[in-house]
Amino acid sequence: GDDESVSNAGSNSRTDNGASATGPDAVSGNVTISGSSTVEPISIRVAELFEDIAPDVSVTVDGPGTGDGFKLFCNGETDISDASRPIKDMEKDSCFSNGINNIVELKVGIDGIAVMTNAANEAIECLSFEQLFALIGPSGEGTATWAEASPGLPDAPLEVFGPGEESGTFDSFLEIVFEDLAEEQGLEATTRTDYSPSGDDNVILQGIQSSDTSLGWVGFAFAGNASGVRLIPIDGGDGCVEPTPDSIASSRYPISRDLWIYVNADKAAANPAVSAYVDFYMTEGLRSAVGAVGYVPLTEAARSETRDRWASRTALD
Amino acid sequence: MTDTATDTARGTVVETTATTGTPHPLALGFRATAKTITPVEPEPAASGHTVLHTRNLNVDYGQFRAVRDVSFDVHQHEITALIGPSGCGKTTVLRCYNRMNDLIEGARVTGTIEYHGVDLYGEKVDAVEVRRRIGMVFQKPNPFPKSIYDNVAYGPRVAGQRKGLGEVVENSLVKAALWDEVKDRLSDSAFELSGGQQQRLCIARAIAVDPDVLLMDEPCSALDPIATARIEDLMQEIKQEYTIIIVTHNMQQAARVSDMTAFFTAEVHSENDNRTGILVECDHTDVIFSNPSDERTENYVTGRFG
Amino acid sequence: MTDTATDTARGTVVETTATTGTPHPLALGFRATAKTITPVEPEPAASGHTVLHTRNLNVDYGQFRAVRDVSFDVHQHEITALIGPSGCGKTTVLRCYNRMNDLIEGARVTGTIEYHGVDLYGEKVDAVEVRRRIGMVFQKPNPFPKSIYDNVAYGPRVAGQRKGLGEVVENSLVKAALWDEVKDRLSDSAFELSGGQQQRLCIARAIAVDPDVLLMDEPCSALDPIATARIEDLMQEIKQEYTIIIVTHNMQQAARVSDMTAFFTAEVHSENDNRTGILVECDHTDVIFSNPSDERTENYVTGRFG
Amino acid sequence: MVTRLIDSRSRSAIAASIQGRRIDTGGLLFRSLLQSALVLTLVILAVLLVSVFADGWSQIGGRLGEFLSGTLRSQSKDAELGVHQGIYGSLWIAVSVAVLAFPIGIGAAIYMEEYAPRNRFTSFIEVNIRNLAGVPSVVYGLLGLAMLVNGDIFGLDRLTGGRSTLSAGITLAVLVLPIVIITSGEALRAVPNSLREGAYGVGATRWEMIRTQALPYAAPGILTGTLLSMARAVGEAAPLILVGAVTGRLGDNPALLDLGALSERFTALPIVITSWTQQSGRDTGFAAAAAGAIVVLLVFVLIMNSAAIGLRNRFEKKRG
Amino acid sequence: MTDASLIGAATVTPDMLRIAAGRRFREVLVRYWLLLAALVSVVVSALILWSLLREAWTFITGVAWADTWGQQGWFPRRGLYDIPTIVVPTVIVTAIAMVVSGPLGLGAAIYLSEYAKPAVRSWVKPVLEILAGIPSVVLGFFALTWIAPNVVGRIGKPAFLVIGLAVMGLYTVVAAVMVRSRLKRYRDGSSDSSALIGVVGALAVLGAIFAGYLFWLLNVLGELAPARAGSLAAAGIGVGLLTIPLVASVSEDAMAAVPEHLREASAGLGARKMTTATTVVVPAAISGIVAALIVATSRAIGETMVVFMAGGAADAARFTDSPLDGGLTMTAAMASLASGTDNVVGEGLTFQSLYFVGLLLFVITLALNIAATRFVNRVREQY
Ligand SMILES: Nc1ncnc2c1ncn2[C@@H]1O[C@H](COP(=O)(O)OP(=O)(O)OP(=O)(O)O)[C@@H](O)[C@H]1O
Ligand SMILES: Nc1ncnc2c1ncn2[C@@H]1O[C@H](COP(=O)(O)OP(=O)(O)OP(=O)(O)O)[C@@H](O)[C@H]1O
Ligand SMILES: [Mg+2]
Ligand SMILES: [Mg+2]
Repeated sequence: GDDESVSNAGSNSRTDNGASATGPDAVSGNVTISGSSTVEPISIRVAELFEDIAPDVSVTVDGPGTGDGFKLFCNGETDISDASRPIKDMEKDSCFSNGINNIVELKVGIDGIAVMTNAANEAIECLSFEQLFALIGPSGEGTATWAEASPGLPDAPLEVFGPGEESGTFDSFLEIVFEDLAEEQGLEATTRTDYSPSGDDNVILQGIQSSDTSLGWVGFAFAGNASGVRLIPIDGGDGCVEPTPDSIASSRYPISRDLWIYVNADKAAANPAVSAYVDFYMTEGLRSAVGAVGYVPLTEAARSETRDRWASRTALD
Repeated sequence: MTDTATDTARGTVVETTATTGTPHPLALGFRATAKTITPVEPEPAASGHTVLHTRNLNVDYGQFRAVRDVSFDVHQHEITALIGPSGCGKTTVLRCYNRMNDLIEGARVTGTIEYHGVDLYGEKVDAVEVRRRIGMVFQKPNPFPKSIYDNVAYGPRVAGQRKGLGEVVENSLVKAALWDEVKDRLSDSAFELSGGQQQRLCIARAIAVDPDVLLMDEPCSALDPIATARIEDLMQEIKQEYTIIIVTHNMQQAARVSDMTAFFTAEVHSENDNRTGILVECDHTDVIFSNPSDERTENYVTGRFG
Repeated sequence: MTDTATDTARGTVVETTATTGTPHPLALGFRATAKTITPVEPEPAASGHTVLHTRNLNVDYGQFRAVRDVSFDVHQHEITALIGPSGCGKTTVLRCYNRMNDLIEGARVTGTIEYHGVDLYGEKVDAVEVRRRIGMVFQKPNPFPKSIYDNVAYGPRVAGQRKGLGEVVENSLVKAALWDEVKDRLSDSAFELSGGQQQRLCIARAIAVDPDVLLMDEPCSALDPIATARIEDLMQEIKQEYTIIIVTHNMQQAARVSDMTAFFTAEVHSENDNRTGILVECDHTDVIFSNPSDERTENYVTGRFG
Repeated sequence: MVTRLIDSRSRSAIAASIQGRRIDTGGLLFRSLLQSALVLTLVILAVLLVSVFADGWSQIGGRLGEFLSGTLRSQSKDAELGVHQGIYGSLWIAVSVAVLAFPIGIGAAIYMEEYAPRNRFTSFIEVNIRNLAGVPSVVYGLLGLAMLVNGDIFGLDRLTGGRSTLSAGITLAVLVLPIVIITSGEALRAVPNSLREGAYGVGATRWEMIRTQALPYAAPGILTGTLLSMARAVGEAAPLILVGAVTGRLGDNPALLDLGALSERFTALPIVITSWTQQSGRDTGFAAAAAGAIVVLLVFVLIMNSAAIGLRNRFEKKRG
Repeated sequence: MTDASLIGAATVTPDMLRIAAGRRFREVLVRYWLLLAALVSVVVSALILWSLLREAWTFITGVAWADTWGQQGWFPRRGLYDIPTIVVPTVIVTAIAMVVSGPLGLGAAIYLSEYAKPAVRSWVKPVLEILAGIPSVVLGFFALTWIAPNVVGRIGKPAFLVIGLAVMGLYTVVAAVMVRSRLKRYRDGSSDSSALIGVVGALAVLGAIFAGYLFWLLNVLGELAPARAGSLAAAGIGVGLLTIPLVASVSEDAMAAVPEHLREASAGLGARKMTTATTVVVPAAISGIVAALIVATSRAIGETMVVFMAGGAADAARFTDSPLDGGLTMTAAMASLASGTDNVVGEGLTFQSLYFVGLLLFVITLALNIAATRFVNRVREQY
């Protein structure tokens, strides 16, 4: 259904952007985007669709990571910064101190975080936050079996795979699942060190596939159609929920994070190419691009909210 | 004596000059030597037991025939010299006697070489064994990059000998008249020896495997007169035990050391100017140098060659 | 003639054998030639204008002193031969005259060499220009990998000459007695020439820059007798125009071609057995070969050396 | 001793001794071991080439034209997926190597072989060059990052445009510089001294000798070395990662000869291959794309190498 | 002209022995230009050192050294810079690479220089040299997509066991030979009791290494996990393939450079080809051969893309000493550090650690290259 969405993109966008003074096809210029490698595919996809209606606009997208993205963004080197987490205060401050004051924060999609085990591992029906913290958190340090880590779970060897600290998926997982529990238990909100971290999601999958009773987590977009692994329903307090696009979009599934882009409004004002690109992002992007690259699109309500933020150029303060 | 010498000399020179335009005192040199040896050495027993019996020997390198139809005999305990202009196939012939040519890609040897009556290229003959019996000394001294001791001991070791090496080494070095000069530094690298010493080391190395025949390819061409004299003396001594074939460019040397001399030359094929080596004649050394039966020999040894 | 030759020869040999154990027919060879030349050539005018005036020349290679205290004169239009055992410093001395040693790392030349009264190693003198006026012919023929024409034209070209090259090339080749053999193939590669022709080409190349002196380091040692004879004749001819210094191992050659002969030898230092070259004597060639004043010379030229 | 000699030399003994050849099993075993080592090596490398080619066929076989002119895309089935941007980067990396590394490298080699006096300083430079040749390529990447991208010294980033084709080119030029010096030096060392003396002997100055004799004679060797080093540079990826090659999307797709893009963000064939290989987990189609890119790179590199080796062998034959 | 030249020659003044000023000036000019070019290489190394040290120093002074040893692993984000975690995999990959490229490369080289017919040699050698140019990304891809599943995946564990033992056997042989040669020298009386000390010393050292290796082997075999898609073994084999042509062609050059007359001399003494090859050619070429091996080793240590793509770890890793695990080599760690983060940049010493590892790598390879040069020179002197 992707090719259709491209063609729609063409037609729709024309109507949508009819309002703006000049049609995108007349616009020309450069747009520089950097930041999260998770959001990167969305921005790229948007750029690819946009290119069809604005052939003279050249959009460069790079994905060193959210942090690196903000560094460049706050140096004024990029127009837009992709982020798999909200901007941190110290990052915001460094932006302001560099005279980049009008930053528009736009939520563009949702990425569930899927907790998985080997497809062969039927024993686990559902895991609660407590169990996850026990298995993966610092208290799990050195435990060799599920039971050892969290009584009640099967007495099977436990091998844990997950993203490295470089990745936003890692941070979000800690934030959502561990933070509160860690506080209660007076522990640090971090993972055990004796797990196999990897920046390459493939390696994580391969790890889980290679060991029968393994445990791990990656972005839903990546795990969604992976073979040889089983996505485990999660109990975030109100019952076990399977990760599906719906459950994630409706945020019934407890572990998910929002994906953002941060736009330098001043640059957008000065550079029609940027504003045209973001305009397009707000329409076709949110509608088809996000889904096309495997992420969960925003609900209609959330989309219009984002559009309004952009329309009004609501800046961070 | 200088006077007489001079007279005859001038005589010759004038004569030769007449023929070629440049004086060729060399000529004189030879004649003189050739004869002078006769009284010193006893005429060799030409009937001496034949060690290497060569008939209709041809050698081809791929398409190119290097040597054609060579036939002559080598007798025990004699020194046979192979002389001739460069490229006439001396080395090639020499290398046939220890099957060295087997190692050269595309070299083909035809005809018969009998070694003590055994066909050297026969079915059941093992080239490696042949090389042990028929040792070789090369034009350039080529010691191994090893100690003096290991150089001499190499052959016996290869042959599987393990005990009594020290003795073998000593005997060989003594025979090669090198022992006194190196006995205190056997473990030094052979490269620390002078050229002449290195060549004698190579002779010692060849002797160490107790061969029957020694093939020497211009063994002195890289040495100075003194070292050369040493080696020549050495050859005179060891010929009591070995049969020696020597290739040399230096006709005086041939005259000085050899009992028999074989003169090779190259016949040029007009169409492609390939040069094929042929044996002109093989005879007692003094005959070859004083009154050879073939004119080409005459021209060569008198330097009137070409 | 052979008979007389033989008698004397045998005489000599017996005598020499007494002293060294090996016959040295060479001895005879020299004497003969040396004398035979005398009638052919006129006594050179020893008073001829001095071209190269050498006094107390020392050459050191780093720590090692190769040549010590050499003094002799070279006169215009004469051929001066440098002879001596290998390693006695002939080449080293020769290379001082066109400052070739400047190119050798750590070579140091002390003493005086005056060229037509000008200090060759003086402040304002350019080695490059010296080498143009004092040409050199090397032991091994070393033509450039270029056409025959370009080989000869090379020197004039680097000297900046652009016009009239063809003429220069022809003259030089004619003088080098090579013109007739190559005039139809000037654009062929020099490597297609025979060794002897290559060496004459090198002489032509040296002549082409119109030098005043020619230095020749064993120019024939790599050549066969015929080629050698050619070069020797050539030297006789061109000495009318050039002053020539030749290094040779071949004493007969020295005897044949040179007017003056300088005999070098090496004195061995007992402590470290370094060998330093020294000039024993320099005199008219026939004197050196017939009755030299120094006994070492006598021993060397009679081959009774060492 | 002599007695032994006699009997050992009796006809029959001799005959016996050289006959009865035994087959030398040890030798044969040894030989076949060595042979299999060689064969195995060649087979593995053959498998490599074949498997890569097979993997990449769907791209280079099916849609070569589009593949060569296409760009980085987010999805492997995208009709405009291709390596043109990679080719642009690699091409200009090769060019900058030719422009920077060759003249400096050959010049340095000439100095070291023909001029440098034999002293402490010279041998220091020599050792230094040899060691530079052994420095891992990532380290050169760090150099490029500090110098050309972050402009930690001389503020060079203003000149190169930071993470740009130019920075990549310069970094790799520096990377191969020692190789160029060493290979050219070897070529010059092979020039027979008799040539030099011949030239000096007729009054050539040093530079005249070098220009007219040494360099022409060494030319093939030098050319070989330079071609090899250029191929090496084109194949390097690690330094480019540090210099900040783009793996996501490059806005424009410059024409091969578009100099303007030199100071823009860049990518190169090896980077494209790496990035696509990593994305092949998210989107398996990228494996084929990566293989296709590899084939393109190999054609690039192997042609250069073959030219170099062929050239050298031809001249080696000519000179015996 | 003759006469003219003669007259001229007869009266020579110093000025006549000078060349044109322009020509002399050009000489000087060229000389200094070339000197400048030669100095570039010095500048480059200076800059490398400078840029490495500048950041690395911040790390060295800033880091808590307790976190660089005996930690769980290499977690730069968490301030855990366990150096063994990145050094041990580097050693493993290099070792595997040399186990692959050493025997294959040398075997091929000896075959080519001693046995192969000229016809064969004349095409195989160039092919090898051309293949030496295969970029490392290619081998990275091959290691991940072919070697990992088809070699390591299938026969990983048994093969590792066999090779492990084979290496041990080979090592034993080599050690034995070394000791025997020392003993021989002692018995030859060619040297005094110091030789005996040499023997004992050699025995001690070799024994120690042997024991260490044995311990590691058994230990690893115990905890060997099933092979992953990416693993140190796969990367090691990839790097090995990368270095085979290097080893082969360099050491073949060395053996081809052994003068033919040495082979003839050996054959002339009744030696068979194998004997000649092993007792004359290889010893004579040993300096070149060792150089080839050391160069290959340092190339393997510095190789980045193969381990980055096929090593089975990125960003951070737990300590492992099992070839069948994924692991992070020094170079892979650098590549990961360079490819960015989602975290706030500028926190901690992460960026500096990149340069620290670079410095470490630089020092190691430098040491190796110097060792190589030293060794080669020493052997050269001997022969
Ligand atoms: N390995 C070889 N392959 C091809 N041709 C060869 C080979 N060895 C020698 N020849 C040719 O065979 C001919 C005879 O060579 P050989 O070396 O036997 O002559 P020679 O008499 O020993 O010369 P010299 O006196 O210079 O040693 C020469 O034309 C030479 O070119
Ligand atoms: N470039 C050099 N460096 C060091 N020593 C040298 C050099 N050239 C020659 N020698 C030494 O200087 C001494 C004289 O050498 P030279 O070549 O002048 O002797 P020669 O008389 O020419 O010998 P030959 O007759 O063999 O040519 C020898 O001991 C030689 O080892
Ligand atoms: Mg020969
Ligand atoms: Mg000399």
